[in-house]
Amino acid sequence: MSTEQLLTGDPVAAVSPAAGARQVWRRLRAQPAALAGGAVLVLLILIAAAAPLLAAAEGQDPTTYHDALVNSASGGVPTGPFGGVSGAHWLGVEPGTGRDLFARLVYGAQVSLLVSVGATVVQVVIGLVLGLAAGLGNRLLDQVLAHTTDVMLALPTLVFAIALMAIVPAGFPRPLLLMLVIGLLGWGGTARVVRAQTLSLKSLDYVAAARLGGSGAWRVARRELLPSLAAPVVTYAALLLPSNVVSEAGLSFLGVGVRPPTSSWGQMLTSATTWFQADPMYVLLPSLMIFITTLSFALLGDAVRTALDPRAASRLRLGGRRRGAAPPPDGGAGAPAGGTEAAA
Amino acid sequence: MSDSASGVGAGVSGAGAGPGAGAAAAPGPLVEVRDLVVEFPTGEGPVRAVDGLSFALGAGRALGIVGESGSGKSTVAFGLLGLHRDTGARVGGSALVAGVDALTAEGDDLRRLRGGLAAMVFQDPLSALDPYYAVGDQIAEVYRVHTRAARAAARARAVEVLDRVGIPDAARRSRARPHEFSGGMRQRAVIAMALACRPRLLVADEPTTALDVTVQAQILDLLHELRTETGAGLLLVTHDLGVVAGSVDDVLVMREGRAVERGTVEEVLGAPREAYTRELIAAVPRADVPAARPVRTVEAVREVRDGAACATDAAGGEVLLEASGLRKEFGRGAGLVPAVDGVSLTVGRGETLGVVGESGSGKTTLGRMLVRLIEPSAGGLRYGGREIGHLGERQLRPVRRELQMVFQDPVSSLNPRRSIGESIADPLRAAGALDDRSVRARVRELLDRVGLDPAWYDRYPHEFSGGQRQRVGIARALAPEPKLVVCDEPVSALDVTTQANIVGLLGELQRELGLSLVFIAHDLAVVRQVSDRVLVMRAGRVVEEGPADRVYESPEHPYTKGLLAAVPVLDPAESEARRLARAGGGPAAG
Amino acid sequence: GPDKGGDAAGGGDAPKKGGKLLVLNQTPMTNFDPAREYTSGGGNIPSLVFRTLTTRNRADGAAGNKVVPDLATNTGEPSKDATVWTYHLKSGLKFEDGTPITTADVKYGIERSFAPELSGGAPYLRDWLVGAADYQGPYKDKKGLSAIETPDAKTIVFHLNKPEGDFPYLATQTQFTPVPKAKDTGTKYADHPISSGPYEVVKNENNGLELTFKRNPHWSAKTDGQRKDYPDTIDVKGGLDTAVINQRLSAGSGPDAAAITTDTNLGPAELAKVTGDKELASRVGTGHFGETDYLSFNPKVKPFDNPKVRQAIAYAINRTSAVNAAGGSSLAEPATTFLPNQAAFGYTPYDPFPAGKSGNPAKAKELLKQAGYPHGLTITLTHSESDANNSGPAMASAVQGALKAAGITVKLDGLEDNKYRQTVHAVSTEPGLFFSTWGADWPSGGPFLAPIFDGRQIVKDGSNFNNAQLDDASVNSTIDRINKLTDHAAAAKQWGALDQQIGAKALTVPLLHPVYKRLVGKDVRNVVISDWTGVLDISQVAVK
Amino acid sequence: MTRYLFRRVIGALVVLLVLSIVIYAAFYVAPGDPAQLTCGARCSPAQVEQVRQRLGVDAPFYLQYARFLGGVVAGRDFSTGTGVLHCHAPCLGVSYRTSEQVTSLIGERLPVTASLALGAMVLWLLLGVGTGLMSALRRGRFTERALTALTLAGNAMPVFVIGLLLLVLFCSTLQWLPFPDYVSLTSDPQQWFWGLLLPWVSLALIESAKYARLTRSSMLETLAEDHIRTFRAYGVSERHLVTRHALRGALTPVIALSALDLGTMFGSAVLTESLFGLPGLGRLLVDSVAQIDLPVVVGLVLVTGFCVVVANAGADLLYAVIDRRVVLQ
Ligand SMILES: Nc1ncnc2c1ncn2[C@@H]1O[C@H](COP(=O)(O)OP(=O)(O)OP(=O)(O)O)[C@@H](O)[C@H]1O
Ligand SMILES: Nc1ncnc2c1ncn2[C@@H]1O[C@H](COP(=O)(O)OP(=O)(O)OP(=O)(O)O)[C@@H](O)[C@H]1O
Ligand SMILES: [Mg+2]
Ligand SMILES: [Mg+2]
Repeated sequence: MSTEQLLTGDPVAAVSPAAGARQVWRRLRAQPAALAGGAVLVLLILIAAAAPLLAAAEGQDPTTYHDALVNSASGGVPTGPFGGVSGAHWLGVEPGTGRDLFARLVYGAQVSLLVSVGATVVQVVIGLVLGLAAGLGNRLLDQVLAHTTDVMLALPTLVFAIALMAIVPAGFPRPLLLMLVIGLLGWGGTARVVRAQTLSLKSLDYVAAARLGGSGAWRVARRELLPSLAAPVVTYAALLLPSNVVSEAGLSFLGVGVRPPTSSWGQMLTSATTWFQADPMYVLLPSLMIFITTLSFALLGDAVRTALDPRAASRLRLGGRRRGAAPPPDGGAGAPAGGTEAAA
Repeated sequence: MSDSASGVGAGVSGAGAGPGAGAAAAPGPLVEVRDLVVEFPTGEGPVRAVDGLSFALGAGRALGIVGESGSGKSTVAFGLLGLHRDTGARVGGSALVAGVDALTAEGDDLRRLRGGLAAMVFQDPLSALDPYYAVGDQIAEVYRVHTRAARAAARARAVEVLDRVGIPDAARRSRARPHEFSGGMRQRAVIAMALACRPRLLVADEPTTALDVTVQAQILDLLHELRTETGAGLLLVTHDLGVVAGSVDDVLVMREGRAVERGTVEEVLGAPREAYTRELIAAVPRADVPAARPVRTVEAVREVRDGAACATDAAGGEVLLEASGLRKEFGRGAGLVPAVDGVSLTVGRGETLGVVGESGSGKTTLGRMLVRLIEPSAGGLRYGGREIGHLGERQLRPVRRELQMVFQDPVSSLNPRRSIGESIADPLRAAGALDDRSVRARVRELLDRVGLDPAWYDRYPHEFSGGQRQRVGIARALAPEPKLVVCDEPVSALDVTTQANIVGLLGELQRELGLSLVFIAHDLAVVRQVSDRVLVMRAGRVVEEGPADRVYESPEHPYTKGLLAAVPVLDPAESEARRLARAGGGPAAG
Repeated sequence: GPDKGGDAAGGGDAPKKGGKLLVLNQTPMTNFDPAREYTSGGGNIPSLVFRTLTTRNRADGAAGNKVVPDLATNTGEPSKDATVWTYHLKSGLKFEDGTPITTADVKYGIERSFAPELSGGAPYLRDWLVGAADYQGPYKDKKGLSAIETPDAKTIVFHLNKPEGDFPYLATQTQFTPVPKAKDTGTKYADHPISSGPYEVVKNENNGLELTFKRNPHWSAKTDGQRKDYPDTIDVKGGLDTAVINQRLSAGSGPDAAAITTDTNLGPAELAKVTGDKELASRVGTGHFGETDYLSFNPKVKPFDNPKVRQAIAYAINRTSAVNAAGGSSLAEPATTFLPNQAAFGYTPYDPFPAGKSGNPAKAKELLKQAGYPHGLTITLTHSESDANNSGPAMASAVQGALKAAGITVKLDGLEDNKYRQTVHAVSTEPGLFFSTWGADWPSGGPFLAPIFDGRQIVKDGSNFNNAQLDDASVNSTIDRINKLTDHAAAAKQWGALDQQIGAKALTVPLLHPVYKRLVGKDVRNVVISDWTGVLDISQVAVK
Repeated sequence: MTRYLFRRVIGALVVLLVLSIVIYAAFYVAPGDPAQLTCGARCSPAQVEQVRQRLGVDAPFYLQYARFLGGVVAGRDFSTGTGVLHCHAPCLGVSYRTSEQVTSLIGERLPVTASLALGAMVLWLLLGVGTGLMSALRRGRFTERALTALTLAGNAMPVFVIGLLLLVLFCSTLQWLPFPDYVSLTSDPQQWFWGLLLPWVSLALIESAKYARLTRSSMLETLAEDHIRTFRAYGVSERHLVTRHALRGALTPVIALSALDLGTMFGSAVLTESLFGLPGLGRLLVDSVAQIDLPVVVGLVLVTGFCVVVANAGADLLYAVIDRRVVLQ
């Protein structure tokens, strides 16, 4: 379910007409790495969605203080082994407050996934559009965009966020604000990578051919360049994600983070720093979640990349009907007909 | 089938040594292929490109593999170098090269086989070279892999072989990157790379498709010389029977992955046994015979005496495209090269203008300027009465679809990540006039017309043979129903029957739609067949221009005369005689 | 009472001269100029270089809350109504360049602290000295402050506009440091201030990020009964990370063995280890600085205009959670009084709204019902995004959690730290409920209560600390009355009574008094921690 | 080439100009009063007003900006109280808080950040591109998987976790390395190196994943191209194919990213600098923003902007060197 969302929400997949997307989808499905990554991701999303249920199953909530479960004299280290792991608190409790870590972790998934995925989408979309425009446009456009990017990059997050806070009304939803701040600040890398690749790609004959076919720059970008740009962009985006999780935490210092007592992995990780010797569990949990997310996106990113590259796909023998078996008699007609339907 | 296999080889003495046996003293024939099967998986199930092929080739002998486009020739050639591994292809049978089984060899054996024992000349020269490195460096690199020569020595060798394949000013040109070379020059560079390593077997896949006849002759001579000098074997894959006639001892005719006929070149070309072979030979176009075309309109056969006459014609309103003093320079300062140097021409509505000329004479550059893919450095270009030479991309939009081009390099002109159907459909979709169903129907129709299976709509470029890709390129150029198509070597990789079909198709369209063509080709025979008028180019300038028959029958410029004399002939004996004649005064092979 | 933990550290052998002391700090010694230090802020390291008329007693615990003479022969001779204070300099006092120190230098030092170029000090001189309110410092206003007289090179007389029994305490602040006019370089003086103390600045990089001190040859222990000069050199490094400072101190490898910190508490890792690790425990110094962290109400904002609501919140508060949010019981003690829990301030234990260890939600609910909120209430708590002063998200969530039990829903409004301070300290934008911190300018009730509750200290168009905007005639007059007292012990008693009187109004909810627990390196000896600063006295430290 | 350079210089000036305007504007809308902060928490309104005048923040926004530009072009004079401090053109002003010249403040700290950024970049390029190469070459082997996992884990963690982990491990527990401390390269190269080693490693661990993954993906891309087949058919070893032919093609995005990271590093290595106590530009920036020390912030942002522009221009030059088909605009 989520993988499909990811795919269709992915600008890369959306560019090829339906038949192409279907083939890419088929090749994606054929890869164990994609399945593994997708499954983990689905699981994470389920966890986030079912956070209240999961916490209820444990019998805890993420905000209740358990002062008795921490040793106040030693700074608030949870009492008991492994950060206070017990039947009541499956993953132990938060040092200092005694709040249930399992509950905080699953609730944290909501904010972290939403903000990081949302911000990554914003970054990738802006980066792609501006990078392509700079790479394909005339000299003036390229210069203007390059300079705009430079200005954006040189502007410190700090100044930007502070100025933004002065403008944004206080009632503005925090996760959305976070998503926007991170997204609007972090597209420079994608834009640069896309522009660089575009400069290399646009000298190819097939781009010339597309221009002759009456395609405008925009169409050329979408149809001819995007599939080739997908590789670096998807790879890069998969890595933007974890840094966005961490950025979310960093922004709380500027007053644009999620409001306490809402938990997020980034926030947990930030406050865990001082604890990592006294209560390693506390650092380990959010780190592990972020790592798992990173890994699943990296796997998925690789798989998407492979699925988008027909040569790699045939090297790995992906997307054949039934491997080894003879093609079904209606095989030839099936694909185009389906494609027509999907495109209509 | 194994009977004829042993009959072809010269030094046959029993079966080849097994894989892993020392190749240096391999007692068997140089190449021995048995029951080779190659199958590619595709979206529509596996494609069997080679289907139980067996043959052998003795040391120092030359075997030509001919056959229609897509018959599996390149696939066999790839097999000999073990290039199917890791591509997803399933391979069966065996292919021994100097005792090493190319299909199973590993490690050092494989490395020695590749480049050391056998060297390959690839069919698509542009894509075969690394765009990032100087051509000379690339040659030097492969040379060093096999000889451990010093860097400087390897560079010297690179310049030497480049010079040998006829790259002018080789020392300087060796420092250029592939994109600075013309198509023909790239092809020669690829051949030079193969020669550099002094292999025992040269596998040449369409080595001369992009070469004009003089250079082609020169290259074929070179291959011949090499064979006699070093005793290397040659496996020549080509669709051009003329080339085969002069360069090989034996011929293998392929069709749909199987051998149709084999024998010595005299037998196969002189007295073909199979009907298929006879058809092939009959379809070969001839430069010395006027085209049997339907008579054109009056203006198409007008006499052109000079540039002034062209202008007068233009005033008549029939002129579609008119170039005056077109010029294009590459590079800057000292490295400035005028690729096209003041060319004026006109193309009338429904007319075909043939452009011939030696490799690197600026044909492609001229063609690209005519469709405004590149902006001329100087000169004017009028299309339908409107000056388009220096318009920006936006102002060009309305005329874009009316001016199309078939690109010289079919590989780089197709997006590897898009199915060919979508590539062809793109102009139709961009126009937005048709719905998806009609677009697909139209693309299928186009595929069918260029001789491709409409069911291949969803296949990707890498799943096609060289000739098939070229046809995809033609189909794409025709899709938007253009007014003028610049065809840059559109049929160079096609076997004669397919070639005849394509030429026929273009003629039909011309009649139906009044299409104008600029037909760039090195193959003088084809040009004569299709063109109303011919333009002969050399070093960026037009040296001769006139009605096709006039130019072919009474060429005025010595260069044109030379070109016509170099056209290969089908008769092996005649070819041999010509070669000997050329050897007298030709460039000394160093 | 004050913990004597500090004595444990290196109590063994007698301190020796020599060696190199390393100070590892978070905060750099920015603007190392006597005019620009705030009383409590730079109280420690500056004292190596800047001698003042009086100084704090360098002794452990409560004894350290005493004020003692420094440059002056005594702690000051007040006039009868304590409006005129006279000091005489000791003899033999010299600057680092050998020139003698005169009262003119002291006067000049005070005057330049009025220059807008050298702002940053505490407001007392401006408020107390006659005619000082509009004085702009010696750069613009060459005439000088007439409130300070220097009849001779050894005598200096201060004229105050009202009685101030605490003047000897004020005279400990660095603005009372002598500055030779000829050597004054204005804003550049911080790079190399002229020393009157046992050490002089030999290197000041990146504006106080790295300072190096070496012995001042012209200082003499004979004229200075308080400071020692055990180490040969002292290196101060600022800008370090808390965790790193603690790691370095506990590992104590190489030069870190002779290292201390003056501004970094133990982290959880060390706190957790301390109980089991004798060696580590022996190197921990505990200090109590007079400070209270509290919740502030703005009674002008609904529903906090209703005393019942304020009381309900005071009952609901869970001080265990609050202490934990501040680092646990080792680093904070629960507070029910506004005054710090030290005798010098006049500490009188009281608890007007007993909430017990973890709050009394039942009582709170009852009060809410009385106040007209039988079904609970939703309020907004404004907090900083920085946890630095226990006014950040950690404390906010703890308060939120505690009030939830009493049926009070707390919405949190986190502001960037600068914005937070600006918002809460401006009368026009002051929110209804927020965190505040007040630390002692010196160990006395006056500077603790007056700025917060004196109605005449409400600043309408500037930085206001009277957050409750309390302007109560009886409170004001009590403050004036106590200020007249020059007997510190008598004054303290009355301050304590005043505190209790104000506490009953439920204008604040005292949360906690922080405790300082800091590591010293293995080789550090003679650790003295007074209650005045709560920090080990750097002028007493020796290295092995 | 000269025309190209000329255009770049003009472009850079435009960028810097826009940056300074944006910062001035941002500070204009942002809350906080620099005079109040400089004066101290308990200044009287009158004192704050005096400080405001002294700092020149009483003037309207455009006038302040005009004075700033004037200083850049012609230099300015500032009062130290006892005398006058002449700040030569290009003068970026003096700090509100410390009255030091912005140029000298930045000058003192630039070497720290430059050492940090350059060293870390070398390391993360080595680690990142190396891992990328290895994962293209030895797909599925143990070392490849381990390295990939390491870089991914690095990417998933912020510097304050990784850095602290390394610190505790190598400086505290094992005591193999001294605690990081910045010593200038000129005064003691050896100590400079050891002092910066951990910050470099931490940054490299965090950044290298990006490079590793990008290198790998572009490499696989390039490895599928026809020209690679040519060299493969000539017996060029797989290793050589990867390091020479595929790498070249893979370098474009790597360069794009390096330029970006290098450029922005000059203002954004805050966390690393804080953790390791390095007195770099990032720290200065954070402190200055917190103190609303506008002149210093503007100066720092201009420096970052300059670095970004230069790194960018360098990247463009490199693309053109690597891929001759790219034309310099
Ligand atoms: N990777 C591939 N995947 C699927 N089909 C392929 C692939 N490569 C080749 N084919 C198919 O195999 C057949 C033989 O191809 P091959 O390239 O050997 O032809 P060829 O004889 O060299 O033709 P040409 O003269 O046009 O170059 C063709 O029908 C082609 O479409
Ligand atoms: N991008 C370029 N940069 C530099 N030189 C170029 C470039 N493109 C072409 N040239 C040079 O211009 C000349 C003409 O090239 P062009 O490709 O037009 O030749 P051609 O007639 O098409 O040759 P062929 O028959 O071999 O394809 C050649 O010398 C070539 O090296
Ligand atoms: Mg072929
Ligand atoms: Mg050409």
